[in-house]
Amino acid sequence: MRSSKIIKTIAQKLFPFIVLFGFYLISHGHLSPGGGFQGGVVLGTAIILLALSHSIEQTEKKFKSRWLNMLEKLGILTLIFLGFLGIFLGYSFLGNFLPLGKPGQIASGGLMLPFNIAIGIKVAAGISAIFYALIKYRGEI
Amino acid sequence: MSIHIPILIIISPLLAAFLVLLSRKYKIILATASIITSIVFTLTLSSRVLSGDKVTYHLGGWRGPLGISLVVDELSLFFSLIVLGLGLLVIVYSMPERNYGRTYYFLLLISLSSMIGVIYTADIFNMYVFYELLSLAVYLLIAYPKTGVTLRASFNYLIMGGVGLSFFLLGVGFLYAMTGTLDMFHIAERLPAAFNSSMQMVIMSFVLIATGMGIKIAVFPLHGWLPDAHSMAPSPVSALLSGVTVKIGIYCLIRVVYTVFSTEMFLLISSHNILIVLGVVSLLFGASMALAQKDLKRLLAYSTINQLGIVFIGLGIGTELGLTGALFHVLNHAIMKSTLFFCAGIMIAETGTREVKGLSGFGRQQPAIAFSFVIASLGMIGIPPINGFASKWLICLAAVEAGYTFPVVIILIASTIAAAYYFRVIQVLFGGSLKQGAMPAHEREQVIHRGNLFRSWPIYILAAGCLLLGLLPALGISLVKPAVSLLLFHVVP
Amino acid sequence: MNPVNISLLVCMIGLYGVMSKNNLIKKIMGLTIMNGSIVLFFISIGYRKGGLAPILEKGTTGGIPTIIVVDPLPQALMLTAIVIGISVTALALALIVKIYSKYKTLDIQQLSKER
Amino acid sequence: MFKEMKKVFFIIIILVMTILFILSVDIEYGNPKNLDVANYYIDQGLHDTGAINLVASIYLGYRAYDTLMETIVLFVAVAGVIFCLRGKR
Repeated sequence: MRSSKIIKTIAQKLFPFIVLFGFYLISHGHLSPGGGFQGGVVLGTAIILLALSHSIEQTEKKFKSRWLNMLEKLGILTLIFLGFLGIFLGYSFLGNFLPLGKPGQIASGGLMLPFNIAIGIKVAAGISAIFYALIKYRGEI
Repeated sequence: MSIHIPILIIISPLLAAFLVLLSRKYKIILATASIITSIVFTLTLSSRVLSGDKVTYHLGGWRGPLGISLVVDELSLFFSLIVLGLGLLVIVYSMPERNYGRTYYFLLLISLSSMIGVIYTADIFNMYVFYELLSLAVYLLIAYPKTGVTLRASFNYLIMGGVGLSFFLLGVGFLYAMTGTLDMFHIAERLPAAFNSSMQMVIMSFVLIATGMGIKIAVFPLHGWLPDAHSMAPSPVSALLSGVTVKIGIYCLIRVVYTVFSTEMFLLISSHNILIVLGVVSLLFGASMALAQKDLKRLLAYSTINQLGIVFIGLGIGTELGLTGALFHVLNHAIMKSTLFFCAGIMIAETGTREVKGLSGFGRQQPAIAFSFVIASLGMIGIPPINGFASKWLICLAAVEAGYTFPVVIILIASTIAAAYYFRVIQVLFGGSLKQGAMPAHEREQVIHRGNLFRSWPIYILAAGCLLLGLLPALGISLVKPAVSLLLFHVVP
Repeated sequence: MNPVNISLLVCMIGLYGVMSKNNLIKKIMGLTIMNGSIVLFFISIGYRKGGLAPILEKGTTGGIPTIIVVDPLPQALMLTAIVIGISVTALALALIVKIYSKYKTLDIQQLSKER
Repeated sequence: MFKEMKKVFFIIIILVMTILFILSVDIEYGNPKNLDVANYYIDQGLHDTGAINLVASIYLGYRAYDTLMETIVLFVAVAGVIFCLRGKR
C-alpha cells in the first residue's frame, strides 16, 4: 500500500505538533479541560497517523510494540507505587503527600501532575498497542 | 499499618498480577503467595469484624460522601472468604497445566482482586467499575483456549454482560439524580425522602439494577449466556465462574436490596414475590434443561441455574431462616460446584471426551476422584449427610413457616429431577470399562501422568468440606449467622 | 422533551440494536450507543440552569465562587465510564476479528448453526 | 415472516420500556435536587486538592481510586486484544 506524497509530508510535519498538543493536555490536566486520558489518546493518535500515512513496519521500528507494552506496565506500576507511597508517608492509599501549591500554576494540585503523566503515557502506549494488534492481524493460516 | 488492611487485601493480588506479567519463572509462586497474603489479612480482620465492629477505610483520606470508602462488615467478610478460599484452590488446581501462560495467571489474579473490590467497596459507582473489570477479565478467561466455540461463548457473554452493566449504570444514575450522592450508606439515608416524593423513580432504579444483576446471576429469562460460557471455558475457570463469580452478582443484589433500598421499601413494592417467582421458574428450567444434556460440563452449567433458583427463593422469603438458608446455600453451592467442575476437568482430560457416555469406567480407574464427584453430586441433589441437604432443608422450612408451600413442592420436584440427571452420570462413572477416547494414546499417557497431587488435593479438600458442612451444619450456620443478623437488624452507621 | 428523556430514548434505541441486529458489529454499535446515551444521561442530570463549566478562574484562592457551576461529579464519573466503554468495545472488536477468521461470517444466525 | 414478527415484537418491547422510563423519570432538567455534595466539591474542591479544574480534582483527587481501576480496565482490554490476536495458535 502506497500513500501519496502530500499525505506523507503533512503527516510528518503535523506529528510534532500533535505530540506537543498531547503533552500540553496531559500536563495541564488540572488547570484546563483535558487530562491524562485525553492527552494520552491524542499521543496515541499521533502514532496511529504516522503508521497510517507511512508504512506500519517503518513506524514500528521507531515505536517498538515491546517498548510500548513495557511503558504501559510502567505507567500502572507507577500509579500503584504512588498510591503505596501515600501509605508509607503516613497518609492513606492514594492520599496526596505533595504540597498543594498555588492554584492555577502548573506545580499545583499535589499528586495530580504525576498521576496525569503516568496515565497519559499508559493510555498512549495502550491505544497504539491496540492499533498495532488490530492492524497487524492477518488471520489464521 | 493495620488500618490499611482492607486496601492491602485488594491491592496484593492486583500488584502480583502485574508482577506475574513481568516475571516468567515465578508466576505461580507469586500468584499463590499474593492470595495467601490476602487470606491472612482477611483473617486478621475477621476477629474485629465479628465482634461487631465495622472496619472502614477511606481511600485518599476523603471520608463520607466525598470520596470512596471501603467497608468490611459481616456480609462482605463472608463473601470475601469464599472468593479467596476458592481462588486459592483454583490457582493450585491450574498449576500442573503447562498451557496456561502468564496471561492466564494475570487474568485470574485480576478477576480475584476485582471480586474483592466489588465486595468491599461502599461506593456504588466504584462497584460498577470493579464489576466491569471483573467482567473483562472473565470474558478473556472464557476465551482463553481461543477455539471457535469459546470465542463465541465469550462474545455472547460480552454482549449480555455489557447490556446488564449498562442497566446497572443507568440505575446508579437514577439513584444519583434522586439523592445526590454515591456512597451507599448515604443513599440509604436519603432514599426514604425520595421514595415519598417520587416512588416510581425509586422502583425504576431498583428494576434497572436488579435487571443488570439478574443478567450477571443468570436467572431464567436472562440466562442465555451461562450454559455456553460455563461449559466451554477451561475447567478451573468454569469452577471459578460457577462457584464464585455468579455469587458476586448475588452479593451485589443483596447489598443493594438490604443496604441501599431498605427492607421496608423492598417489601412495600413486593419485589420479594418477584424474586420467588423468578427463583421457581429458573429452578424448574435449569433442572429440566440439565436433564436433556449429553455434555457433562453443560449439564453442570444448567445445574448452576437450578441451584441459583433455590438461593433466589431463600432471598425472596426474606425471613431470618430463609436468609440463613440462602447464604448457607451460596457457600455450599460454591464448594460443591467447584468440586464437580474440578472433577469434570480431570475426567475430560483422562477420557478425552466431554460426553457423559464416554466416562464409563472412570470410577474404577480413579476411585478417589469419582468418589468426590459422587459426594458433591449427592449434595447437589440434597441427600442428608452432605451439605446441600442442610441448606435446602433450611429454605424449605423457612418457606413453610412463611406460608409459601408452592416453592417447597417445586424444590422437591427439582431435587428429584436433579437426582435423575446426577444418578445417570454416577451410573456411567462406575459401570462399564474405560473406553479409548478420541485422544491418541501417548497424549493420554501424559495427561494421566499430569494428574498429580496439585490436581487431586483441591478436590479432596473441597469434598471433605462438603462432608464436614453436611455432618456439622451448625458450623456452617455459625459462619452465616453474623451476616444474616447484619441484614435483618442493620443499622446505618 | 429534555435531554434526560432523549438520553433514555437513545438508550432504548441502542438496546433495540443489540437485541434485533444479526451482525456482530452492529450489536457492538448498539452497545456503544447505549454507553453514549448513559453519558448524556449523567451529564444532563448534573446540569444547572445557566451553569458554566466546572473550571474556576486562574488566580482564585478558593472559598465560595461567585459564578454558578454545573455539578462536576457526573462529569468525572463519565470520564471513567467512557474509558470503560472504549475498553469493552476494543475487546469485542478483537473477539469479532478472531471469530471472523475462524468462521468467515459475522451473522449470528449462521454462527449458531456451526459447531 | 418469523423475522418480521420478531422485529415487531422487539419494537413493541422497546416502545413500552421507553414510555415506562419517561413516565417514571421525575427529574427537573436544569434544576437538580440534593446539591449539597456537589456544592461541597465546588466550594471546597480547590481548597482541598489545589486544582482549579474541579473535574480533575474529583477524578484525580477525591475519586482517584476509580481512576486507578479504570486504567487497569484499559490495561486488561489492551492485554486481551494483544492476547486474542497474537500469532497463530
